Amino acid sequence: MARQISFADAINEAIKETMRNDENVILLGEDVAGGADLDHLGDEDAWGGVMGVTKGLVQEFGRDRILDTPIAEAGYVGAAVSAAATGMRPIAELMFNDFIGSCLDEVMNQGAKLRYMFGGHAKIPLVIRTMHGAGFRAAAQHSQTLYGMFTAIPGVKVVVPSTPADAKGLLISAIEDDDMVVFFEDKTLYNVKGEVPEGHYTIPIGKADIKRAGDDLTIVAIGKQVNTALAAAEQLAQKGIEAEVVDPRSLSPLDENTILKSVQKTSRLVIVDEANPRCNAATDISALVADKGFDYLDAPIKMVTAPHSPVPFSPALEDLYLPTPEKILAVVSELIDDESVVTI
Amino acid sequence: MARQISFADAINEAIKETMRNDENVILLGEDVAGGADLDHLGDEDAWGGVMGVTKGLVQEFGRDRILDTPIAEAGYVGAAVSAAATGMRPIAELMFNDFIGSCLDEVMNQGAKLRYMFGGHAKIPLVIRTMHGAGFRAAAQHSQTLYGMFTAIPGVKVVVPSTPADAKGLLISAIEDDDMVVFFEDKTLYNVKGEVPEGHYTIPIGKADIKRAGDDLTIVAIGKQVNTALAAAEQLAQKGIEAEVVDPRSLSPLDENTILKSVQKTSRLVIVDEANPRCNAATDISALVADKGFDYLDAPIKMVTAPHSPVPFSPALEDLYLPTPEKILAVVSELIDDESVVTI
Amino acid sequence: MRVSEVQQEALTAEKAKWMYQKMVEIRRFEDQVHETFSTGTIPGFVHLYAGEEAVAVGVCSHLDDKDYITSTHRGHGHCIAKGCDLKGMMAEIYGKATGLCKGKGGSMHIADVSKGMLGANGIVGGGFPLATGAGLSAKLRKTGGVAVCFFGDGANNHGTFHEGINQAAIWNLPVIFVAENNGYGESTPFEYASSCKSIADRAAGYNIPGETVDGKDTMAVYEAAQRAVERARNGEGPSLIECVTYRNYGHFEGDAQTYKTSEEREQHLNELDAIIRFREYLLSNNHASEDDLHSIDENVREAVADAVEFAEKSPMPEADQLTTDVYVNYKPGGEE
Amino acid sequence: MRVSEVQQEALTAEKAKWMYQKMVEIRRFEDQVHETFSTGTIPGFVHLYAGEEAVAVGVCSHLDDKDYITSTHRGHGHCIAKGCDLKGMMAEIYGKATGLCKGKGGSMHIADVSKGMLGANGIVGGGFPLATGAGLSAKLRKTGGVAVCFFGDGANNHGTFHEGINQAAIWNLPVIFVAENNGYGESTPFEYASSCKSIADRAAGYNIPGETVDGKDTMAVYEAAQRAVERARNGEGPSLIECVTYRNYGHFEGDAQTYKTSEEREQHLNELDAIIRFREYLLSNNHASEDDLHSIDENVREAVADAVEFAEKSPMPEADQLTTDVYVNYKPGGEE
Ligand SMILES: Cc1ncc(C[n+]2csc(CCOP(=O)(O)OP(=O)(O)O)c2C)c(N)n1
Ligand SMILES: Cc1ncc(C[n+]2csc(CCOP(=O)(O)OP(=O)(O)O)c2C)c(N)n1
Ligand SMILES: [Mg+2]
Ligand SMILES: [Mg+2]
Repeated sequence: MARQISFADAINEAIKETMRNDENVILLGEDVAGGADLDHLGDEDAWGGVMGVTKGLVQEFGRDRILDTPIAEAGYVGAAVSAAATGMRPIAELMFNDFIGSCLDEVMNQGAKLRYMFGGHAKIPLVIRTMHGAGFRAAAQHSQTLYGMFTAIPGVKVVVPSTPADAKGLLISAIEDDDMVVFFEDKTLYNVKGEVPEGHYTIPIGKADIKRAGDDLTIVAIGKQVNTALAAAEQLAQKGIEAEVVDPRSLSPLDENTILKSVQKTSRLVIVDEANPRCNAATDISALVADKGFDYLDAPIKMVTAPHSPVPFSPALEDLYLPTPEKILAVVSELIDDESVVTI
Repeated sequence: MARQISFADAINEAIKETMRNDENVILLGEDVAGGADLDHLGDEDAWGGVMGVTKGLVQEFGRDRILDTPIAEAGYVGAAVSAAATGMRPIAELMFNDFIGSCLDEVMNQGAKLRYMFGGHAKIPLVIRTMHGAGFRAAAQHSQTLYGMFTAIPGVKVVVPSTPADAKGLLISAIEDDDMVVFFEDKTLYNVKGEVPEGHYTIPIGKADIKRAGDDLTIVAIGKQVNTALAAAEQLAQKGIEAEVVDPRSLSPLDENTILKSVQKTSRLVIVDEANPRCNAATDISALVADKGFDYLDAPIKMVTAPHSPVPFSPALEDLYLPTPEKILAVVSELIDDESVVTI
Repeated sequence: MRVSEVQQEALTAEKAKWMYQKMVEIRRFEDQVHETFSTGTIPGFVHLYAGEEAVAVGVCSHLDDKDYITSTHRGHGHCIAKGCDLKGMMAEIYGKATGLCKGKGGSMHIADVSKGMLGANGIVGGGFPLATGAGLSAKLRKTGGVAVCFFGDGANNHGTFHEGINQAAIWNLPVIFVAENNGYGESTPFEYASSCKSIADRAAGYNIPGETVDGKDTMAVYEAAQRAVERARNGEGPSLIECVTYRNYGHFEGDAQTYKTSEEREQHLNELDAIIRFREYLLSNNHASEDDLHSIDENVREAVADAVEFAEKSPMPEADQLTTDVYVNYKPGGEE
Repeated sequence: MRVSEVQQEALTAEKAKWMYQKMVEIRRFEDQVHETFSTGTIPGFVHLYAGEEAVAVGVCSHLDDKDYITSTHRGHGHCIAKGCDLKGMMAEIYGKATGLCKGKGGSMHIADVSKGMLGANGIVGGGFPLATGAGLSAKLRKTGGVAVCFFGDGANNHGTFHEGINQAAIWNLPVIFVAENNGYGESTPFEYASSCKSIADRAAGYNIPGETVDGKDTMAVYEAAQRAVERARNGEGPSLIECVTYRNYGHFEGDAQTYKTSEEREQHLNELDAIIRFREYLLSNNHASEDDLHSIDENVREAVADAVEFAEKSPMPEADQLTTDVYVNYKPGGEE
């Protein structure tokens, strides 16, 4: 099985698989098809999403199930919540996670709480797909990484895949899940290719994946930062230091055991999260280990994150903004007394 | 100086002091005066805020400066952002912090980012006062504690006072500050009285306060949980364990030194935060200490928080939801090998 | 008189008595909660619907269980009109384990999805998108159902009003937006907060029908709702109905209501009262006799008393309920 | 001919030439960015204003530095019309330290508060509340200023449209809401996404004047804006003007524009073009000679070339700029 497809295509396939299996699955969002009601286009899509991720779906499933929406995030995300509560399985695309500013109520106060407030007499099988991350020169309002905000909200599950294969299997799980799942897609990963199985398969939400095994040090990295961590691990290996790279894949629920076991083995922990540094997933994982894994630790828990500032537009600044293998090596050198670790 | 006034009155005084000094200070929000345009009321307020905190202000400052708004949080919070950018010093009241769902964009993408996106050529001297916290039988949509969400956002300062005197001094600082400050008021503290100086005084934002000194253990507690921590400390003292209770008072900026110094002295840390447990202020402070204070620690860092569930309505459940002195004692007993610590 | 007319008239009398009963249930229920609240037995914020009965009942008399409604913080009336159980409601308001939401929701979140009641809502404006989604769901699943969004004059200025109605209009959804214009949002007058002269005026901006009716005239609401529900069921899309009404109590229990004048209160609580007027309508149209109505009144009184007793005697939720019902499926520490 | 009339005419010719210049600046600037973008020199998302010049210029010709505007993701035209420096703008689009925002904002966030330009905005609908607040500020500080909110047909369905306009209306603020209805929000037609027939129709729901003008007829925009700005300055409150227009390029650079038909593009880029039409208007009204216009064209060409050179030669921001300008005052580790 050597079929290589892109992260974007893997997501497209996941949606297709589930829509074929269950007619209650619908997709709605801004320009997810595009060109609605235009005679000269007919059933053809004009866009298939701003990045083309949902291209071709309207041709197969029609405009009743692939619904272009007005620019009204509260309107259609809220509609997706109650559609879910009344028997549908909607996938709502929030084009950029930054736009949660326009529909947080629908996610936090409605979707995430209805089941609890109704005493369990409702379920919300809703997936919100959303794009996040810096590195695209998209500036402060289109580059944030906000999974921490959602992880904080009870009633929401949070998934952040790092590879095409994980993206497909996790998205199918998310769509088939009976709870609300916010599914984060890093916009700089869309063109990255990888081996992806054909057909329907699932990856359980709440199961971390060890992307590289190692005994000397644990690096927990989220989303595309898994790649940064793997690059750092590669360089560390050349110095004889074997880092274990743990990809949590979902932040809520978080696979605590896999992380704790890894730290038990390595005694050292670095967390890489490209979000801003305060109250983020990195601090969450650090606090987990500082509590339940304290006795395993031989050194401080280090975090590599963005600084406490908005994402700058200028490429010169944005490149400094993100975590890099070098920044990881720099903190590793603080954990392991070996100056040679720092290559830059 | 033995004047005792309530937390609510302390806030009212802070607003009054600053409005008298600077005509650019205005207050806007839903029913902050109440009864707008009603002949039979004239300049009298009908409400003075849903809890009466701003009562009497409209009589002194008039309806041009104490502005009742429609129920349109994005509208008036966004208006406050640009009023601030163009020379005013607005105080916007977001009645319940839960309503951030209706105006997160104005806070996160506009207010917090304009200065940075404009290359420093703007400032946003805006205070958002908002009510938070459980224990009021107000159920899931009116009881959340969301300061962690704001702490995560660069460009926002976050203040959470625990006493009437702190509330007044910090609010005056916030209103006179040139940055956007979100000011959290615990609804269950409004009637609590304490000594409060008359007139104008400030407490710097970014300075923690040691509410009780002790050598054996550090308890960092936020907002009204300072009282829970002090009650626990009282009981611990009876067992001969002296807890130091640190009140950060602001979460952004966070007074890291005061916390680290206390842990250096005590070697043990418990953090009390009534927010939900994931990606919250407790994990943030834990991660700080697990990094910069690791060598001081003799034991795991413990957190006492709400569970990962919405706030229940039923009093029977809500009482179980919040941190209590007993819950603090229970985790302390894990840190200090003395079974007698647990009194319940 | 043709047979069909006889049948129709018979049906109407029955329905009319059902409507009267629901209105009295709401009034009695709310008066009871008001009394009990003052004794301190009921926790939290309580917003009473008394005075607005004609709206909930006039509208919901056209709906059945496959139809959805979204409600507001002032939701008891909508619940009762949509068929929620009085005992389960009262127990919920007391925070008891036997409540419709197991005590987890309380007054502001009473729901019964099996009856199509999608919950009272603590967020002003929260219902617009939800009603649209329920309408979309009914349309896609071809259930023949409609969705009704009840909202206040205050909510009419929230952004979700605009987004929800526009969306329902472009998708031609079976949704009816019912404004309960009771003159105030908390202590703020409609005239101050709203730039429109009437909420119905705003319908034109969405190219949907909008009309204003006397919301304390049960039959006026009934007839307007009938037109709108028929339109919706026939696939002709959404409508907006503004019902001009009044709340007999304050915004919530504890409100001194200084923004109201005593004249307006006096008038609304007496000559304009919807129940008094509907009672007269029923009698003068021979839909019911004094005896009929008297026995309804008595039955309702008893039913509400039973609900109180049920609520009082019911147990509080067990401690393990604190963290259940957050998810269908969630392993806090992850899989395995 | 009375003296005052002569003066008025002279003034008009001068203003008219200024308007022509600004329109050509926008067109040239955008065509240039389009070309350069295709070479890969310009990073990020770029949304070009070419084709809509009559709107920004027709409106801003009534404003000065004490007046505010809020803009959109498609902001270059508004910036130029409001007097932003071309060099500073181009450098910003290149992400250079000499940009109006030191390179931190980029195309979607160009701002110059000293000129009353409160920023392009990456959030659709973000401008409505901001314009209202600027209008409130102008009113309270008694500056005599007004605030203009430019927004697209897509933004007209966002909740902030409703909240912003309602608020401006009830507070009678000096705000002008200018819709740029270019027929599409991204690839979605106005007719699909909006339930209203025209955006101006929605003004009635706020009890404010609303009119639709040909947004590619510069004088039509000019005159409608004049009425609205005068109303605002006289304390008569907000207005809404819908300008029907067209964007010559795609939604952003890289858009294949399959949703457009070739006929409509053809027509808009030629016979309906605002600059061609305004040029003819100026010549036939003797506001300017062919020579005048030619030299404006040449000067603009040079100014834009200078801006490009300036941008290209400017340095990138220094590393320390990454974390400055977040706050006026912030000590990360707290006080002391
Ligand atoms: C988004 C939001 N903003 C503010 C509130 C606080 N609040 C609760 S009810 C209310 C007034 C609602 O007025 P209206 O819509 O007229 O309904 P009524 O109470 O008159 O039935 C307000 C402001 C809220 N619950 N949600
Ligand atoms: C709140 C929000 N939702 C969605 C987007 C993505 N987006 C950017 S521009 C745009 C279309 C805007 O259309 P319109 O208002 O007509 O302006 P135009 O591009 O035609 O000038 C969309 C959907 C956004 N930036 N912000
Ligand atoms: Mg009302
Ligand atoms: Mg457009």
